[in-house]
Amino acid sequence: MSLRNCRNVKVLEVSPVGQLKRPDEFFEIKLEYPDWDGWKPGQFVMIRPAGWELDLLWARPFSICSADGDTLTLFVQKVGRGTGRIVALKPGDTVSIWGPLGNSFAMEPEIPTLLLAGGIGIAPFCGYVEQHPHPENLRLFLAHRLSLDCYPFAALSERVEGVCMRDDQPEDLQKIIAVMKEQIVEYAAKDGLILSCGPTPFMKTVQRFAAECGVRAQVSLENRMACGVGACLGCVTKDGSGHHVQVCTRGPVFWADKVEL
Amino acid sequence: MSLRNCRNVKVLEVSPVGQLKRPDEFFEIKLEYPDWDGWKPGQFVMIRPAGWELDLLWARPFSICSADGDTLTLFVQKVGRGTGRIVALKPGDTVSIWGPLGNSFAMEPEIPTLLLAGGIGIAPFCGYVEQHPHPENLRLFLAHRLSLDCYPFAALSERVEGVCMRDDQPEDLQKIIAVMKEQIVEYAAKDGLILSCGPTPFMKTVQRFAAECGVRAQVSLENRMACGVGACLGCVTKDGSGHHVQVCTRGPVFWADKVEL
Amino acid sequence: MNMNVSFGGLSLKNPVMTASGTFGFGLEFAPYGDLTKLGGIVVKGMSLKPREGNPMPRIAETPCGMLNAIGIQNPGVENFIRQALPVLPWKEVAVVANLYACDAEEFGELADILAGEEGIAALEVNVSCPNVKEGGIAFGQDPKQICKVTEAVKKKAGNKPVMVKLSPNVTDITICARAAAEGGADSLSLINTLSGMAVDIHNRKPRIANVIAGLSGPAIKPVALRCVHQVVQAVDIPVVGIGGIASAEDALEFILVGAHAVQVGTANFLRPDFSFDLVDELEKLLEEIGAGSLEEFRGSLELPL
Amino acid sequence: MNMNVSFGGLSLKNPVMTASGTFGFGLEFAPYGDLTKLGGIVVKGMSLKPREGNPMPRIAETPCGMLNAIGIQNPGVENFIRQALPVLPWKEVAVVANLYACDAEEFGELADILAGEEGIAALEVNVSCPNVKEGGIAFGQDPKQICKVTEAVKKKAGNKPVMVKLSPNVTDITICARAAAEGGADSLSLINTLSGMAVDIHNRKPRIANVIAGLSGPAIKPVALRCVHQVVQAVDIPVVGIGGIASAEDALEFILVGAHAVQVGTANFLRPDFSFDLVDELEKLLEEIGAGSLEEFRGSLELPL
Ligand SMILES: Cc1cc2nc3c(=O)[nH]c(=O)nc-3n(C[C@H](O)[C@H](O)[C@H](O)COP(=O)(O)OP(=O)(O)OC[C@H]3O[C@@H](n4cnc5c(N)ncnc54)[C@H](O)[C@@H]3O)c2cc1C
Ligand SMILES: Cc1cc2nc3c(=O)[nH]c(=O)nc-3n(C[C@H](O)[C@H](O)[C@H](O)COP(=O)(O)OP(=O)(O)OC[C@H]3O[C@@H](n4cnc5c(N)ncnc54)[C@H](O)[C@@H]3O)c2cc1C
Ligand SMILES: Cc1cc2nc3c(=O)[nH]c(=O)nc-3n(C[C@H](O)[C@H](O)[C@H](O)COP(=O)(O)O)c2cc1C
Ligand SMILES: Cc1cc2nc3c(=O)[nH]c(=O)nc-3n(C[C@H](O)[C@H](O)[C@H](O)COP(=O)(O)O)c2cc1C
Ligand code: FES
Ligand code: FES
Repeated sequence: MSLRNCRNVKVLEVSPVGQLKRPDEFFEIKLEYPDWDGWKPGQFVMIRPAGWELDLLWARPFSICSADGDTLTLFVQKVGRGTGRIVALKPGDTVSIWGPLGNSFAMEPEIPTLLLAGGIGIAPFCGYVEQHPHPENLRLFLAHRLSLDCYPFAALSERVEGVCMRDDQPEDLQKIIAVMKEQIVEYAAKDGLILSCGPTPFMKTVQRFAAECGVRAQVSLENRMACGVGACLGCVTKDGSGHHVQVCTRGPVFWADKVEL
Repeated sequence: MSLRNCRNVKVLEVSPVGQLKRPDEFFEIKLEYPDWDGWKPGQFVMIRPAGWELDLLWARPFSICSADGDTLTLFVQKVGRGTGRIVALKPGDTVSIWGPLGNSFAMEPEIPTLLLAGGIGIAPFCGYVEQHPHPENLRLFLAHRLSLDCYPFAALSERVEGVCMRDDQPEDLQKIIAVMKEQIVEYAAKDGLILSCGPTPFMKTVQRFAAECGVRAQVSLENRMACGVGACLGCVTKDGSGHHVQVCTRGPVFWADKVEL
Repeated sequence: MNMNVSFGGLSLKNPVMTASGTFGFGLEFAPYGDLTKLGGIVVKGMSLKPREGNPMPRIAETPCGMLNAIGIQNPGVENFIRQALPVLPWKEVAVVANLYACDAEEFGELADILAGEEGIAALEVNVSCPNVKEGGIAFGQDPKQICKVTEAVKKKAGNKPVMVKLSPNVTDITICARAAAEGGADSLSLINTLSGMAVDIHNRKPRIANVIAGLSGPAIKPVALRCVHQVVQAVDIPVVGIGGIASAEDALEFILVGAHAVQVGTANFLRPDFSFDLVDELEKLLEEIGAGSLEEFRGSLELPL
Repeated sequence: MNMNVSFGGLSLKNPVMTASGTFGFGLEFAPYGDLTKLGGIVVKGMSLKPREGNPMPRIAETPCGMLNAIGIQNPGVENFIRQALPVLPWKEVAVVANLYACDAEEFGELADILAGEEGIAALEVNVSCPNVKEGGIAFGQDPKQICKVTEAVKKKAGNKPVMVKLSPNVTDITICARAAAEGGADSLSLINTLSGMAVDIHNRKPRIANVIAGLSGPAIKPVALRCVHQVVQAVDIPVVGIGGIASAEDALEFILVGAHAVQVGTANFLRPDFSFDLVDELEKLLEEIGAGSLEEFRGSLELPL
């Protein structure tokens, strides 16, 4: 066992998720569990298929969805060449994997906690919900573009209160933003905690409303990464005082008032 | 139908051939037949799997073993990265293919013809034997390193007289050379024709004995190729007068007295 | 979309040209596509006298690229004019001659001979020969020589437009670009290959008989784009982008930084119909990304302030 | 096989070093391997004062390579000495400091500060800063400046060996190598990144905020090998090979052309245990190809006559 390591593991399963508008966009990937001592929701791994040889050089970062002693589960959206080749992996293929990487989401079991997910940003909340000792204190809000069954929303809303809104029509975005604001105001009123993960504009919205309402909020960033271990300085963001800090080691989770988006 | 073209075709079958000393070294590959008007034994194709993207850039040249209106058969030895990835292709995979390329072996049906093959150099003779109107005028000599069932020798020697010798022990090489010489002398005596394909040292031996005995002989070269169409000038050899000529278009078959090896 | 481009005395039906040395004399590719579909064909480098080129091996594969040291094997300009040019469809596609010589005078002679050939749309000047008289440094690495050679070609080229092909193996390519402009070049094409090498640890020999060779292919695209970007900013004459183009997206990247046209080199080896397909794909992609026109898109890169 | 190498004042237990900027301050890689297994660790470039580096985005993938414009983000030399150096196992692995400054004086100050540090095995001089006073051309592209900077560092370096890191973005790298040798360099390391660029045709912006960036990775290996080959022939001081090394075979290629050691850069991103594994693989491969010893193999390239 080891706190953190780099291993070659086998792919166990790659399955498309949901009825897709754009076919083959979301996938659940199961890998052999690397011999970690443990991991925390919000942490991520770097994955590089052995078959990539020299073109694409970089591994790709993915949030840990869940992991037990046998299996590590990821939830991957195909957006480019790298993810395209990752979701085409077959059982038995080998990938290099290093992790668990980065910090994790705050977990304050007694505090009402709002999970705000934008699309694939739902991934780290799978593990969060699973590991939370008082899921009754959690509410999950998902803003989604594709049909709901593309996301692991149903399974999660069995354990926690779930709210979802689809971003489909031009007018939807404003509605979503209005509801997000409402919810943030509500959690500010009850001195709650807000955790969020999603595309940058989504996080900026969270950051702005959280600041307006004075509620504690965390955002999880998805900057492009090369090393994943804090060495290359390619993934940095500005912290609250304008200093560049590595998202891979000092994040991916930041307090919303301590990061420039 | 077309004289020569570039097409995307599907892989139909990839099967390992023979009991192998080094496992997985020889493979028979069947591809969809591109819509050619015809082809001649000694000609070759350039193959580039669609999945290669940008690393490896060049297609790989292979002799045409046989081809009918449905299937094109190649015989591939795994020697490096490119052939390694070609023999790992699966049925249904797409490859770019252009051909048929190059000239072909002389065919003089009434003339006693000796086919000298060194290892994988047997490949173009499959088609030669098949298309020859008087196979009784042919004799095939194969010098082989691996066990005989790695090569399509058995099938060929049903149609033509077959002689084979294994290059296994250090002393074997000299024996093989002695027998080659004997045979070349024999065909010189009967004013025959000699066709050969194999590694460069093998061809040099053929060239030397043919010159000594004054018998007409052809050698087929396997220079490294980039374009396969005569454009890059990367595959050249020196012709009889010391000029560089493209192996891909002016060969791969040369009269032994009109080429510098 | 209207894909015509006119620049530096050339009129092309689209911006896709094939690069010298990778497309033979054109005819080699006729079985695989309609030559007249191309914007232009730059033929293999030619010299006054026939050249046998370098000894073998001459080519090697490298990560996402290749090395070559062909050594300008060619039948000489006279044989080109007699044998290759007449069978090219030069009335329907711009045929550009690529000139190779080892001093300014020889370059002038080549230009003089080609200036009278109706079938030639333009002259591309390849200044990659090492200048033995000046200590072995290649012409293309010495701004003074670039200017001098350009002048010599221009003087003899008559009404043929002159395109000077720049080498990336220099400290500052904009100085070379300005030298060519000063010498009277109508346009510039860049980049030629990067100087590189490969060795075999098993036989302990260079993989190329000439030892040092030219690197081309997708591996060099970032260097090529940087060079084109710098040169476009530095000179007023039009630029043709070359280096690692292996997709319509690659071609548009060069046009985005300001190239009027592109030349496809190594990618012709990916498959012999590559450049023909690229003509269609380029137009399709331009429409897909919502470019109003080729002109509107060209050079529209937004630089940070 | 004995994998020790001694050259230019450095003694390494094997020829595998990690390249500056790709291995952080070393500790980042401690979870993935035993740092003391490495021949040497070149830490992230450091300047006199802390630097925030360039704006984002700073990195982009390219065919078989990558671009970076980090802009030498670093905590400054004092913080390095106080915080990073003490926790590095410098007694058991050579720690090389990589110095970044924008004039010769500043370089001297850096050397002065580091000269007293027991934990530092050598100083590597990164001359990639554009020299604003001299018209913005980088130090590393101007032989006079290279010589001057090397002298300045040497003068203050006490008994620390000085390795000068050369840029490939020059017309003739041997002139730069000679300039560094003349300035008193104990060894040379090369190559730094090639100048490159990438753009996005969809948003019409450069992919890197700094616009121009450094190309590294397997794509540049042929250029790096050529540079090392040329420099080994040109100077008498030892050379460390850098550029695109992504396998034991790659590393041996550099040693075959004459490098005493190698630095692994971008390949550390392929997987964080890459350099640790390379140490074992290098020895194994040397034995496999029947090299008598590392010394026997080094520089044993057979050149054609
Ligand atoms: C800490 C972390 C956790 C992540 N968790 C997940 C996850 O659980 N599931 C998941 O599907 N994805 C996740 N991502 C994003 C994922 O890593 C990227 O989608 C992937 O690297 C894209 O690779 P590609 O080669 O397919 O795309 P590319 O071809 O590299 O790019 C395609 C498009 O995606 C954009 N893009 C690429 N990488 C990123 C990035 N890191 N951030 C934002 N945009 C990007 C590009 O700008 C481009 O528009 C995570 C990223 C980080 C940093
Ligand atoms: C006209 C022609 C017909 C051919 N027919 C066949 C055939 O029917 N079946 C078959 O298996 N092979 C055939 N070959 C050879 C085949 O093309 C090469 O083995 C293949 O290109 C090697 O690719 P690779 O990437 O696996 O090897 P690489 O990794 O490129 O090289 C591996 C080793 O093989 C050597 N090598 C690579 N290419 C060649 C070559 N062209 N000639 C000699 N040595 C080479 C290299 O020097 C190296 O030692 C033919 C070649 C030509 C030119
Ligand atoms: C095999 C080969 C031969 C070449 N011959 C010439 C030549 O004769 N004259 C010339 O100017 N450039 C020559 N080049 C350079 C190309 O025209 C082009 O500038 C270079 O390859 C970069 O483009 P690419 O990356 O698309 O190949 C040659 C390139 C290759 C690969
Ligand atoms: C992300 C990154 C950061 C780098 N930072 C530095 C640096 O601070 N100082 C330096 O001298 N070189 C730096 N380099 C250059 C490398 O040390 C090395 O010279 C170059 O990457 C070529 O080697 P490679 O192809 O193995 O990566 C950096 C390279 C990369 C990729
Ligand atoms: S990805 Fe390299 S520092 Fe974060
Ligand atoms: S392979 Fe290009 S000329 Fe023969």
